Amino acid sequence: MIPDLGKYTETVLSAYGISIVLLVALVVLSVMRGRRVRTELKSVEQRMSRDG
Amino acid sequence: MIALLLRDLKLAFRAGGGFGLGLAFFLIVTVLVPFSVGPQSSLLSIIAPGVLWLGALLACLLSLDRLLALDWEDGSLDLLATAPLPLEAVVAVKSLAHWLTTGLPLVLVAPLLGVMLNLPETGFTWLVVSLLIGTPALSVIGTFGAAITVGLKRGGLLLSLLVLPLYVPTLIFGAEVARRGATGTELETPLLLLAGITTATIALLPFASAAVLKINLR
Amino acid sequence: MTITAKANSLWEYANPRKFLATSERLLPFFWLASTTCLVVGLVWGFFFTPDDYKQGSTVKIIYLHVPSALMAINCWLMMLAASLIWLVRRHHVSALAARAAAPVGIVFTLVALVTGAIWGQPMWGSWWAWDPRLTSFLILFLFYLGYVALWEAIEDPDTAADLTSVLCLVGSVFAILSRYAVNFWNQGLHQGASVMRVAAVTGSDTEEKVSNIYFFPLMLCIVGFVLLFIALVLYRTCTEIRARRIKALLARERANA
Amino acid sequence: MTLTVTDLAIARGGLALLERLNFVLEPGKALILRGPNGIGKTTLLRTLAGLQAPLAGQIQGAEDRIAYAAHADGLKPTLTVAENLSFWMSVFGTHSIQPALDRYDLNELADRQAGNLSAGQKRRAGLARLLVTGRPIWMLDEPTVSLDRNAVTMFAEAVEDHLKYGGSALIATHIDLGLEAKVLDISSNKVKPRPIEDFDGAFL
Repeated sequence: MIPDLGKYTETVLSAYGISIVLLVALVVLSVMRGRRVRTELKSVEQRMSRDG
Repeated sequence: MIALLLRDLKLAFRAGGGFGLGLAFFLIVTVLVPFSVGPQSSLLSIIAPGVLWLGALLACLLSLDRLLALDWEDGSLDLLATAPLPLEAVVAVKSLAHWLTTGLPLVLVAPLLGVMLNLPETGFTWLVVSLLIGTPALSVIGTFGAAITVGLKRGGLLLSLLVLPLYVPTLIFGAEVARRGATGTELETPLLLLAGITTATIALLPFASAAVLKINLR
Repeated sequence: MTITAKANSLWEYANPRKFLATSERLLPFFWLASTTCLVVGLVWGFFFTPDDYKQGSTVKIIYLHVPSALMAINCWLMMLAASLIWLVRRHHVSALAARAAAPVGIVFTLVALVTGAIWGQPMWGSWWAWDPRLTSFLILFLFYLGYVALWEAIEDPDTAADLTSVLCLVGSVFAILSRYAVNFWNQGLHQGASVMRVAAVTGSDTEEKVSNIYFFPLMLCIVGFVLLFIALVLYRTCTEIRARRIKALLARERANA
Repeated sequence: MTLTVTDLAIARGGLALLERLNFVLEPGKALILRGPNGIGKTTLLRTLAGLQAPLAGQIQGAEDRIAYAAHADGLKPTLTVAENLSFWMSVFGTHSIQPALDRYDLNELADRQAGNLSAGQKRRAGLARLLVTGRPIWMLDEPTVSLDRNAVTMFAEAVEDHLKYGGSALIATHIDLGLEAKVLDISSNKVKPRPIEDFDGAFL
């Protein structure tokens, strides 16, 4: 399935691997933080509108 | 303004003023270098200009966190900001005092340490010249970093992180002049560029530092 | 009526609530488009382009290296623009967008550096060479780190926005200076090294043209990275706006307690 | 000249504190600033002294005429009292520190390093700085902290003298100084919190 990369197989695969891991990690961390902040804001807003 | 300069100098020389701390640091770093790379004089004479420049830069960095933080803590900065002096002038004078108490002594002892590192004879003049022209820029850039981090409780590490990248161009051109001086090659271009950086930072950065300080004071 | 006139102004989006609403609507499109472009571009480049006669299969790294390097710089430029807008017009969203973009810039710079080093290993024979371009990115990386650290260190959000904006301005000037300094500095060390032409492929100012077979997948990847950047920044700015509002609400609660 | 404050609103850390502040401080008059802790007295004084920008409104007659004294005295511990005061004398371009030393009974302490003084003595040296500045409007933030009764009298006399020669003072304090002064109570100027549904550029 993977094309023949010759003697540079490891080089190319590691470059792709590391880059994709970094980018995916960035997206996942951003989304996780986004979700957390969103729920936190909701709870704070609810509490504040209840307490006035 | 002269009063401020004199006060800062007086404070630096009084007990606990920190004068000599930078010098001692410079000396120790330079002494440690042969221990870490080996005593071959041929190797030392090659790396001597770079080591001395780096040592001077780090010694300069060491004293930056006291530059404005002390005046901040005892309230003097608030009072200076309400005094009839423009804050830009205050900042510029502070940089000058820092250079006189840190940069200038470093320049003066650098040749001595050069001897210890087997700096080639041709290199001494240019080492001193490059440091003399370059260290004012280090003080002015450092003042900017100190102004940014002045309100922070543990700003020392952050200060280094902010200031060191800003030191890159000065270090590159300054060390280049010293290196070329040691090998006796053409050094007019880096010397001019170094002088250019110093002049430009002295002319412009105090405005940025004062702006940043005003933000921190409010 | 004044309301219609206002709605046509671009600055209307500086209102956090309006920004949130608009972003929420646009984000699915950007996520989808960027993923599509990246997947198609990378698959095309990885599986369906031939090896270079000189660099062999390592040429495939170009699809990651060039777009990430490009966006690493553009991200800083975007932060610079956002900082200026904050300093001049005092729109909070602008400052928060700059804050949101910085970690994205860090990751892109890191990708550019890592792919550069990995690519350099077989070409130069070592993982790291103090090639001017690579060194400049390392310095850019340090600037990003300092910028993010400053944001994290300051308690008061407006003060943090002001200080980071000034740092971004001053940093930009010094980053450009460093770029020239590094070029100057390295010239003396690696004069005429022919392998350096590998690095030359990576820039827009190169004399070598990337040939057509590589061009289309590369363009697709660049577009993909641009869209990914926009999506990430929009999303993260929304997060920052909410975090800022939490902070403001808590401060208000404390003040009225 | 008179200090006139019109419709002033101030903020701390992006949070609006006080609004609709209107008052006049005439030469020869003192105002005592009153209000509960945390309402923004310090912020108000700092705003008037020009250390931070007001949220709205106008301050007239403050430019380069205000001497500000806060909790910190701005004394350098390794300089003597005389050196500290002389420094501020040169900065403000006045001519003598002697009246200030006399007024706060600092002559015997003049050659002592400020770091060796007691808290009350330091405070006295800090207040003496006001006389050295030669500025007509004093902005004082809890000036009597750590002063004994004797020193408080000294301070009150200094203020009275200052007023007699056409100066004015705005003093945030909780104790009675025995001055003939109007009280400026800012409790009613506290900003009413807006409903949290309001979600605009400032997030509140």
